Amino acid sequence: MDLYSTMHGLVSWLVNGILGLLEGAGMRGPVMQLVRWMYGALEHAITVAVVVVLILVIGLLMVILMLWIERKLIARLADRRATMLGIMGIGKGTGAIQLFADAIKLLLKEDTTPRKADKYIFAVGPSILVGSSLLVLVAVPMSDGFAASDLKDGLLFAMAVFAFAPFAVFLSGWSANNKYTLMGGMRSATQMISCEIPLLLSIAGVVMLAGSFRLADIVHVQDRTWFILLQPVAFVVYIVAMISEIERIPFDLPEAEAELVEGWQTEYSGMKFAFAMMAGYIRGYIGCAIGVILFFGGWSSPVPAYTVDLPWGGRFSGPVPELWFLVKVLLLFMFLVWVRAGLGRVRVDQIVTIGWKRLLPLAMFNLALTVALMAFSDDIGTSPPVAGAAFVIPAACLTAAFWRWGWFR
Amino acid sequence: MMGTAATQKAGEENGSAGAPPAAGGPGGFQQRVLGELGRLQGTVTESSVTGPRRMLAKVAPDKIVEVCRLLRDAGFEHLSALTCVDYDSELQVIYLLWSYKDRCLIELRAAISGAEPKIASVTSVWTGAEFHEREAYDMFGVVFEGCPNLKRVLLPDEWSVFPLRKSFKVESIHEKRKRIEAEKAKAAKAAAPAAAPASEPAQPPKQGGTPDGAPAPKGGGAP
Amino acid sequence: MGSEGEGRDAGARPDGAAPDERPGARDGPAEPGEECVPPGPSVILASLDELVDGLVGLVDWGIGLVSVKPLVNRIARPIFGWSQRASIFALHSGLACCAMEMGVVGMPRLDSERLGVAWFSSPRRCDLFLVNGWITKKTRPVLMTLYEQMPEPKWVIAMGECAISGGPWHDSYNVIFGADELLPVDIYIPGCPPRPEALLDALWKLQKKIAREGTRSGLRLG
Amino acid sequence: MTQMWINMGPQHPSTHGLWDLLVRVDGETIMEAQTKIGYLHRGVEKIAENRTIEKFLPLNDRLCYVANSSWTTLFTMAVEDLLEVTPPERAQYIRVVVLELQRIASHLVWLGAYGADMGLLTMILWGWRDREIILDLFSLLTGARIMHNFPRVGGVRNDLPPTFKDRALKAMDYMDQRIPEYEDLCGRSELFAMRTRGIGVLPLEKAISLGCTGPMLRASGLEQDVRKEEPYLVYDRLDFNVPTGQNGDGWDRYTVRLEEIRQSASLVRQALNNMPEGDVMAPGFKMPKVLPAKTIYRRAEDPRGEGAIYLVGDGKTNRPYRLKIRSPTYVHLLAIPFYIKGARMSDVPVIMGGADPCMAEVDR
Repeated sequence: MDLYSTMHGLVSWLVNGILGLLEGAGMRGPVMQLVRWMYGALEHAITVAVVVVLILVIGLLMVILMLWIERKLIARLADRRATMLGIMGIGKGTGAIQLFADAIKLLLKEDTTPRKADKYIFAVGPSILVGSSLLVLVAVPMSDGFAASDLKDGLLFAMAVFAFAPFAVFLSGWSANNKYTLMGGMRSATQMISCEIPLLLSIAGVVMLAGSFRLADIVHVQDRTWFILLQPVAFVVYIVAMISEIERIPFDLPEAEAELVEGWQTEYSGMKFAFAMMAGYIRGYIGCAIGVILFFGGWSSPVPAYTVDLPWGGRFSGPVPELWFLVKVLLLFMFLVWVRAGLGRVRVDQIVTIGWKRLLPLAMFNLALTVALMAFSDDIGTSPPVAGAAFVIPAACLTAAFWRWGWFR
Repeated sequence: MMGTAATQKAGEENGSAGAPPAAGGPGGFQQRVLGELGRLQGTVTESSVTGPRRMLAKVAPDKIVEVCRLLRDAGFEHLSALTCVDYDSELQVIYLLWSYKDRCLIELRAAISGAEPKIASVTSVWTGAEFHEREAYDMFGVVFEGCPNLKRVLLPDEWSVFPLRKSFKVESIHEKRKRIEAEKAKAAKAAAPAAAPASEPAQPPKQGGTPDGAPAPKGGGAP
Repeated sequence: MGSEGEGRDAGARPDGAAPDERPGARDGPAEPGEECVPPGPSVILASLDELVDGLVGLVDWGIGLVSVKPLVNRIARPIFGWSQRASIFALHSGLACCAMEMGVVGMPRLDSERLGVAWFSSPRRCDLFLVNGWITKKTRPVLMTLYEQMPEPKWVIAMGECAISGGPWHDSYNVIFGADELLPVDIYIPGCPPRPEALLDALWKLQKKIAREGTRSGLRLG
Repeated sequence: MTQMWINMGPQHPSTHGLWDLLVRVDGETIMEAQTKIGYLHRGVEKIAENRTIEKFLPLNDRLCYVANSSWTTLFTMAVEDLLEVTPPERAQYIRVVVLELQRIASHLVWLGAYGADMGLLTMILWGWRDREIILDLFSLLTGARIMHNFPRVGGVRNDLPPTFKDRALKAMDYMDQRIPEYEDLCGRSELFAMRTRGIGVLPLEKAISLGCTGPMLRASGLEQDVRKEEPYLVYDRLDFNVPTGQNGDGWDRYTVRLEEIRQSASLVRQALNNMPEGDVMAPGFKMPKVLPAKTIYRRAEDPRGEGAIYLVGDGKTNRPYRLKIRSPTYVHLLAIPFYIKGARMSDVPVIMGGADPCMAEVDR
């Protein structure tokens, strides 16, 4: 199902229908030619705009769903039932619309700016954060056709823009003229530097196996063996670096409640705080989406293709790829929530140690093994068990040896 | 009137199972300590054993640091508490030392004058003494010479009142209410009936011992 | 566009500590003598503020002209009231024993989040301030700073006897008799300490009070 | 990086109460610290001089809001020494049960707060959820959750309700199942060890000279417990061991307190199992009109350390002439600046939490 062509058909049917009606009503003058000419010129732009808006809406709905899952799951892990806000009233529902209540209320809150703060950077900080995250949201396809932009080097673009957010955190933390936010901003910069390179190196292994940066190609290569089987070490490095990139609990230092009150968000109230919180979850969605595409075979589904003819004569065919993609993203996100419930927070120097002395060598070692693997087996696609064995066994033994030597401590 | 020999406490164990090493409590250790204190005739008066684990000694205030150092080397490593008791005739500074090995407590009393209380600080013997001395200064106004940062610890710094002295009276909420009514009644009676009634709002709650140290009204502490 | 909260003395510490009176201690990073706000191109940007305020005024005038404002209010009021009721953010600040019972309300047995009450530690995003202990003269500036730093639609609950009237410390020289000498209190919870269920009931009553009186918009749209 | 003073408090998620640790920070490392307390100072010692003994008893529960009955029991023991009264055997056993349940509840609050300091939010939820079981026992025995007002001079207020014994034994078995779960979440987790080993190290001789007691001193290696040194109530008839650590860092404070929960659970079982019959108040005892002119210094093992009361009777009225409360946490909080130098910014909450602050007891 190619989103662009469907939307193009829909838009042109709609616009021509309206123009036809108007012409039918006798408005044939030069104005109508001008409108038709303009539509002719802007046809492509309007369709792209509609597609982008649709992808954003789906992305943000996913973010809202993830926020709800996080609050409920982390409460359940501690024997607690979180929000029970329902349509019928407070406490009479499943809490799905709690986020809308929070958002509307935060819309109303008074928006305070500290007196000696740098007013403009303070106001712009969260919007840069959300802007860069939404930019990446658009670049991640949900299935073959269903994407706003399917760039030839989509992964490169996504990673480049994704790494921009810690600057926004640093800027807003520094501009709020408060010691806690200053330290929060500093920590976010340190964390980004130490965990960005292992993240990219772990992705390099996958890209070499797939042979292209295009996200859709990466998924097509994986239709028989998911890359997590071929690249387990890369997956471990990816997950740890991604958690530190989207600043979740084990590496939660820029927003550490225990020592920095609320880290870099301490001075934000009202809508700016809502932006800061939402940006965290948009980046969570993107991290999980890219993780699913790289390691869990994107939108390929174990269910063989099937067709069902519906009672009213229609025909429904095959597993819906977008659905499988979103389900996998939610499962990976639940893993992150489970990690958040189980682990505490590390110190800044420990993040740097993990980033440079543990993740980076592991990623380099994984890259070397991938090169060796590709050099020997001419076409990995045909013999997954051999490729898997040739790769996984040495990786597992060496990781166990590192563990025995207490290398991770 | 202090320090009458306490009778044997029934609940107190003496030779029961799991007794400390020295049979019959730290008797031997106490005799040794009494011997050493006896030698310092000039400074230590009335040292006695007031219970299976309790000892008492009165010390001259100017020799307090030597006595404390001697006792610490004898085995009293733990300074449990350092506090003051404000008797009408004098202000007693109490040192309570506990010995971990021989499980015995000694109470040193140094009597100083209530008017201008001054005594040497024992922070050179225990670093932890600084905390108790700061609190004693905060509550009683005893100046410990040599204490590293003798500042108020519990009360705001700008207070000039030492609350635990007997001379400082506190006015409870009931007395304040009675006093305010009395003033209002007097103001209403004093204001001529034709003039506008005294609309001055009730005087803000006058707290005994306010920061500016105004002498508390003689409401008496008894509720 | 919200006003900048210019009048608010928000330069004080967000964590609510009394301003630092030690000699030589300065708020903010200690570069000697360098004013924290970089000298931006104030000439141009200042006019940006006026531009923005002008636009807001224009839109307001337009809405007023078309007299659609009462209609908008009638639709928006219940929605804003519902959202404020359904998600009250309470400040995680414990003074004394009632703080233990306040803590229990956030825990698994009596989960306050079922009512939508989440506990946050920065006053900037809370709308409920729980005074749960005796207030001493040293705590007074701390509480006032915290209350001032909370954004506009905010409510205060005085929990326990000490917050209502000084409680068992009625003849203490250092205790302030009641939170209502400092802050406008909305709900009083008697008890020393009140049971956690009493605090849940107070949260429920606060939601009814918001429903009754409606929320106040903090944005001062005029 | 320029050095600056940062306030960790007074309203701060890591302080569990209202106190302030001013920290001079160079980048992330701590150069110097100052403790600022007194935010909850209500002058209990001055109030005690206006109250008779019975009137002051309920205020004793409010001395420390996490371990309430341990301070009331201490005060009643001090007054019993002053008046030379001995509570009957059964009352002493009931007091031991209440003290040990109070220790478990206090350590659970500490464990929760300690976990929350390092981001382990599940720990505080689990810790407080299990504390509810202990509070149910207290409301069954004394009618109130935390402010029990249960001990009296000469015994305890009422006897054990009939269902109390097996509910308490069931609760102790529940605790024994829970402790391995805490160890899974904290003890065996690599992250917890990374955040607590070698943090806030307090060497033994410095701990002694600073006056630290209780779990802080035991973590530094000295096996010191008032229940063993100066046995009071019936502790000499119950056998329990005193856990100690090696190098006095955050990790040892965690292991010492977790082991103490186990010991307290076994102590409650022993006390409940061999509790004699009999009445719970000293027969025929009436509070005298005048307190004898004596001074008493009574020490007891508070969950936080050596709590003690110095009581002076003046022979003229039935009000204490002077009541000095020795609070263990007062010493621990003021001692923090002596061993925090060199720690990092993220370790400060762990060190502050290690001292287990209960502010009502510190500020009195």
